[in-house]
Amino acid sequence: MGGYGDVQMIDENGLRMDGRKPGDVRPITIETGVVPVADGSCRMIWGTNEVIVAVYGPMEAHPRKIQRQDRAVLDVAYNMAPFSTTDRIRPGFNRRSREISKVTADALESVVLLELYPRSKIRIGIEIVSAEAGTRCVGLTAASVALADAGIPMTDLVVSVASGKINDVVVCDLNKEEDNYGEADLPMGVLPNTGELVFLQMDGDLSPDEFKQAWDYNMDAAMEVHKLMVEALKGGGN
Amino acid sequence: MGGYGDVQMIDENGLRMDGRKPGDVRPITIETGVVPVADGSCRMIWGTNEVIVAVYGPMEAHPRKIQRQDRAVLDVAYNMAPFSTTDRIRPGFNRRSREISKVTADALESVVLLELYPRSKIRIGIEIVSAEAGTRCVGLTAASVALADAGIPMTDLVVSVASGKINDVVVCDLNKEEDNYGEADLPMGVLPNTGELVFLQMDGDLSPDEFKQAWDYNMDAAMEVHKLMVEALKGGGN
Amino acid sequence: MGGYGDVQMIDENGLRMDGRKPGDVRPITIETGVVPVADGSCRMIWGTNEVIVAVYGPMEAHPRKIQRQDRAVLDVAYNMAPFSTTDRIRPGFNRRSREISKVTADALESVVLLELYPRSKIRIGIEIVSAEAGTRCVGLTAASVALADAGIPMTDLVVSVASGKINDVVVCDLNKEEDNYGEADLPMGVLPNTGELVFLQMDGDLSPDEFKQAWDYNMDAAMEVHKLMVEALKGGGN
Amino acid sequence: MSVPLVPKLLRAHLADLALNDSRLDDRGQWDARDTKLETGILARAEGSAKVTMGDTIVLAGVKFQIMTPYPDRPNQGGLMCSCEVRPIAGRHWEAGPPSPQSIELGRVVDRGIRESGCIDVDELCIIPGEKAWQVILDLHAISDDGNLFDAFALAGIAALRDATIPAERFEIGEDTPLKVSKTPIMCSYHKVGGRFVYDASYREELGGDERIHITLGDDDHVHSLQKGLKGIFTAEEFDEIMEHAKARCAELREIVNG
Amino acid sequence: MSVPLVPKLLRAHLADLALNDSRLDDRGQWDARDTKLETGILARAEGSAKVTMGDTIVLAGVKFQIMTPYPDRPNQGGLMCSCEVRPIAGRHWEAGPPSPQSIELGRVVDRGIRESGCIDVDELCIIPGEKAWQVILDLHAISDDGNLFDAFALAGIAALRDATIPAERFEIGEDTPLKVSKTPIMCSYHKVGGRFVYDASYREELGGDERIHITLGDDDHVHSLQKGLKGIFTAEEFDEIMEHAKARCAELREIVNG
Amino acid sequence: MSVPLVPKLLRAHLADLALNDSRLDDRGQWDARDTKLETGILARAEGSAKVTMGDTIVLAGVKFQIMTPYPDRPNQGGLMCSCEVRPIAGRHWEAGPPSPQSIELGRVVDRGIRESGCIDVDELCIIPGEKAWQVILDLHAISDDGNLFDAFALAGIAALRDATIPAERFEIGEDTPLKVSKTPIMCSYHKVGGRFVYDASYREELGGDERIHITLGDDDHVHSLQKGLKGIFTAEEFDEIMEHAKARCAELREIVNG
Repeated sequence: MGGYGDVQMIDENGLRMDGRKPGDVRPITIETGVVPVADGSCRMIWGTNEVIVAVYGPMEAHPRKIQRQDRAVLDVAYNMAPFSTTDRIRPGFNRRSREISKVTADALESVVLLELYPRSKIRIGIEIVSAEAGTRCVGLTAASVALADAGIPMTDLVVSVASGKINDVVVCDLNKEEDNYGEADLPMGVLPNTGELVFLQMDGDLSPDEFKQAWDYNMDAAMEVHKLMVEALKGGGN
Repeated sequence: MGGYGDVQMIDENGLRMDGRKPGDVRPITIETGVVPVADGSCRMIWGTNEVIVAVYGPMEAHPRKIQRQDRAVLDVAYNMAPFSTTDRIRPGFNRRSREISKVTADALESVVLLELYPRSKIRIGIEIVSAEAGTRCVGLTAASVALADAGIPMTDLVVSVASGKINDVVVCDLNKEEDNYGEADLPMGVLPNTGELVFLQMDGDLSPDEFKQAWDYNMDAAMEVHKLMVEALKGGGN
Repeated sequence: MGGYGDVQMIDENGLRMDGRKPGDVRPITIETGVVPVADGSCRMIWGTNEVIVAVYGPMEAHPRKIQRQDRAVLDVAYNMAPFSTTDRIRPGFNRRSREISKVTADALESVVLLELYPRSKIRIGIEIVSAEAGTRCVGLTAASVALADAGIPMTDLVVSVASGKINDVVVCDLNKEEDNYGEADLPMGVLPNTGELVFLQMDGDLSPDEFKQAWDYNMDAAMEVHKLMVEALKGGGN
Repeated sequence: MSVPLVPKLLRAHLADLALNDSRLDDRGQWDARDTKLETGILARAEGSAKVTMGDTIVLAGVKFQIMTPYPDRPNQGGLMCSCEVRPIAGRHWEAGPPSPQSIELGRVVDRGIRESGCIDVDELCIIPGEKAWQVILDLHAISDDGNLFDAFALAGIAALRDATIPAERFEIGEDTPLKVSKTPIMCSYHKVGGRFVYDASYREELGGDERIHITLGDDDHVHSLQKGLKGIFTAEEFDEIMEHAKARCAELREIVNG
Repeated sequence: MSVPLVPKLLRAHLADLALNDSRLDDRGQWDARDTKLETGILARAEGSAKVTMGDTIVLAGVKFQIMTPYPDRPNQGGLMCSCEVRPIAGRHWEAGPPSPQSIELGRVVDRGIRESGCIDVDELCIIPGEKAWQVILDLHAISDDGNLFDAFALAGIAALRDATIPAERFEIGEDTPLKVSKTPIMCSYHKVGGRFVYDASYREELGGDERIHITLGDDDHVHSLQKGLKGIFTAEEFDEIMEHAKARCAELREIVNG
Repeated sequence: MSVPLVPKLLRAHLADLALNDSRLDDRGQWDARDTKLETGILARAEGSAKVTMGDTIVLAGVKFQIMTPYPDRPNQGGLMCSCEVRPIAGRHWEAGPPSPQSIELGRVVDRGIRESGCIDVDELCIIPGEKAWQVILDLHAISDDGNLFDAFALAGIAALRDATIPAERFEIGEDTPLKVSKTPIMCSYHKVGGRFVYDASYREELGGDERIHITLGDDDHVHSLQKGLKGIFTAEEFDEIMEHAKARCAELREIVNG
């Protein structure tokens, strides 16, 4: 969080610079089947984020030491393409990408019926080809759509949204400028059918009341995005 | 290719700076048995290039995952010694060396009777101890001599030569200055008994006619170098 | 060895800057059982060096390729904590640490009855949390105490001390300033029961006579330190 | 960290204990292990702390370096937080490149401290655009019996509060204490035997499921959250954890500030 | 890329098809798959392109950085071309350090573009000896059904032609289009079932032998060649390939220039 | 270097030979193999040497670079010594990152040369605080039949003595010979069959135990020592080795200086 509280990002009518109200989500487009050689795939455009996810498997887990006798393992590779940001990102090992890959795998393992595929592996490649803000949320959400597109059984989809704070106002789904100058960021991963959580992070500074507001925005937004995901999977998303 | 076309490298008599005619090859010396602990070896001095190659094997291929059930694998390690060039080369991983190792292995695998040695490995270490220009050609040529010195059965030797272009003139076997200022480089790996090819690269700019000329120079030079290789293997090369 | 002979480090009475006579060792404190989760451990404070060692095992050696059919392997990891020196040390691979880990393992393998535990591994973690001079000696000495604390059978303890030379005077157990400006450093690892050696290094410049003096200082100091080690292991060291 | 086979017997045992509202070491669900904090204990560090929580022991050391400020922030120094868990700390920690687990550990602790804004990086500037202090907080595990997260976070903020800027050694004025304006505290909760517990031991971590890390600052402000590992939790579970964290963080803050 | 066991049945089937002058997808020996090119499709790149060849899909993005010219070439900027094939692109691409295959892929595509001289690096100089533009072309595979080489090369030159120098963002004048004076095009041929075919699919690559990559510029000038993998070919085979390449490169150049 | 299974038969055979005061190649305990030194043999190096000891062959090459002196030593250049043993040198040397064995090899040879003070780093200064020469000594094994340590050390000091500072190429004055004021020489001893021998062959190393490396300078001054591998030795054994080293180092010093 940059924490530059002196940049004015909410106007006198309470609207944000892109015209949204505090609780609004950016425009979202979802398409499946975009990686022809994959078992399932999804392109999600969310604001000016563009994320492509491909799912391969279940397939043999090798090397054998990663195999689990009683369940499948998820192998998640989140990556930002070098041209996905204003300043080019050098390819190669990156602690941030490793950590996001791990929390994404943790979230998805909570819903995929892994015990149906002992000793096998399901690989999920997440490529951010254009990044705005909230790429980890878009990646996780798109990955659950791609898993469904691949026919992998899950207890629920996962919807991930981040709310935050700018100019001491809590707002939903930060865009790039808001993320740069914002004072807090609360990404959550929600199961829309039960309201339970599988993913939670937070950075910055939120009072107890602000925290409650951000939490509620995320829950409401998750339900809204969930509808688009279901539509896309029914074939209406393209 | 540097492409500095304004440096004059061919004189009024059509001779190059080192006195060669366009189609001439630099002086070459070949010696075998230079690495006493190896199964076969070769030192080739070509202009001021000096290359030492050692062959070990066939031996057990390990780790086991590199084994092939029906044939031997070639493990080629091309390397430029740190002191082999005007500016010192830092030891360690190097994409250029990896790529040259790979194309050299590809060329040699085309002639070695790999299927005689299932599950085994033949290791070829190529060390450039003094580099002028065309080290990949000298390395490949010397490696085929070292394989023969080790008694590894092959369908043919491989002779590799590079022609190029300087001052818009096509010439054979570029030396260091010609390589620095030249406009194209066409290295080829030829089987002298049939005229077939197992190695081909090219960089720079050649018109269709120039390309034909460079190709022909390489073919002629390969036949010439082949004679020296045969002599060295008969014991006359030292 | 810095070799700045012009800094005066021995006074007119032949005493060193910290008041020691040439043959004196710095104050030493030894404590065992300091890492509760380990099978054996030791904290040794030696001058302002502070070293913590933990021993784990014998335990299964994996990956299997490190196993030895007829004996245990010692896996020694010597490391300087980033905050252990005046200038911070970057974590990560470090040739000096690798080499010290290796010579420490070599020394300890000479006394541990490895053949009692075929196919197993004994792991020894050595962390320098505060470094003065002679950390490799302190680490090795503390490791032999930690092995004894873990009940691993050994033919003898190992005591390691370094003598050196400052202002052309041979002195025992260099401290930090002496090490910075000293002209030689002779660390040895001694078996106190027999006077035999399992570890020996040396850097700098010593005449044959100086070398003899440094050797003798080390032998005497080793016997002195040995008493403290035995006391600590009997429970009197804390 | 090598991947241990999930110990089914241990999981079953932990589930039994949970049914009886007990734990392996007889603690209650929200009870902490004995927690001790010492500062100023490392001879070469500019600030240091040692935290003992049961059989878990960690060290924190602060060092300073001179850095060139980033072009877009010419008036700011920096704070870097680095975590290492080496083979000394437990049978399950192998040497080698950082594992995903240790990367997460470092990043979560780092965020809790950094995001609280406890260090004013503007005050670290020496000459704008040219020179600034970089504060480096190194966290080092000595003995891992579980809950390294909280131990590292506690040792980290305490070491920062103990730190002195070594200006004399760098020949830029007099030594002064590092200003630390806030006291972020982390509390971690593991789902063990089907319910969340506070301050899990290593065996509870081994037989447990997801974990939640909460860093709170003054006035219960939230500075960082992290859910780790596979697992599903409800909003009600989270609320209960948060209530406990508010009380416990306040207690621990007293220890650091006192 | 993991090493697949050579699929003997696949090789036999491909040999049968070759005897009947056919291919797995019924194409003729020299037929290309359906090829589509889109440009300007990446929001954050300064130039971009997407190429679809059958089920093979790749992206190319151009970014600019400020570099200090090399001391021996004070008036020149630079062009860097980097290739990545990540686990998204196919079942056979594993995460990890670059494989020999992907290193060769990057270097061959890079050479084709660089050696053509299509970018005049002298024009990238801003202040001699001090500042110059570095053009970075990143090639990224989305779906690999074979012949990534040609797809990358086509997307690469198209993205360069689409690129704008972002001078305003760097506060050094107005944005201007990057000048690209030539249009190098690569055509790749794989020996499948004993004969060379154009634009091989992944299964043809898997059951094939050596491959030859040819990059031609304007007026059929040759800019780069590469023979890959084990295999022997004759001068006659090469001549036949070269003739096809001249015709096909001209067609593809129309698509890029158009 | 891969870890060979300890060859028990070889060890037994070596023990038998030791009992009869013999060795695999019939040498006596303190006998050296035939040792040859050539200098000035590498076309691109500024100084070079080749050492042959029986079937062991190594090359040494010296290069120079311009460095910025370290802030705390503004009047000094540098000496760097780097060792590589690549797959060419023997069946037991595999490609890959440096093994512990090769790291030790490099460091021991480096120390022997550096600690002797044979290069006066003050003389390498060009402009105090700005420019100095960095001397880089690269040691490269061609054929390893044992005792690479001594071969590297000998080739190293000989290459330094052969070196010319290439000032003209860097446009800072005239070429001058590098000043080398001392001639440190290393002798290595391996415990084979229960006793120490000089100049062990590869098979003796393979079936032997600990080794001791001694570097002596002029007037028998000791410059570096290293005991390698598992093993116990007595003070008496060390004294005997040291006496041999004094005589042998003097012989080899003659060869280098002559």
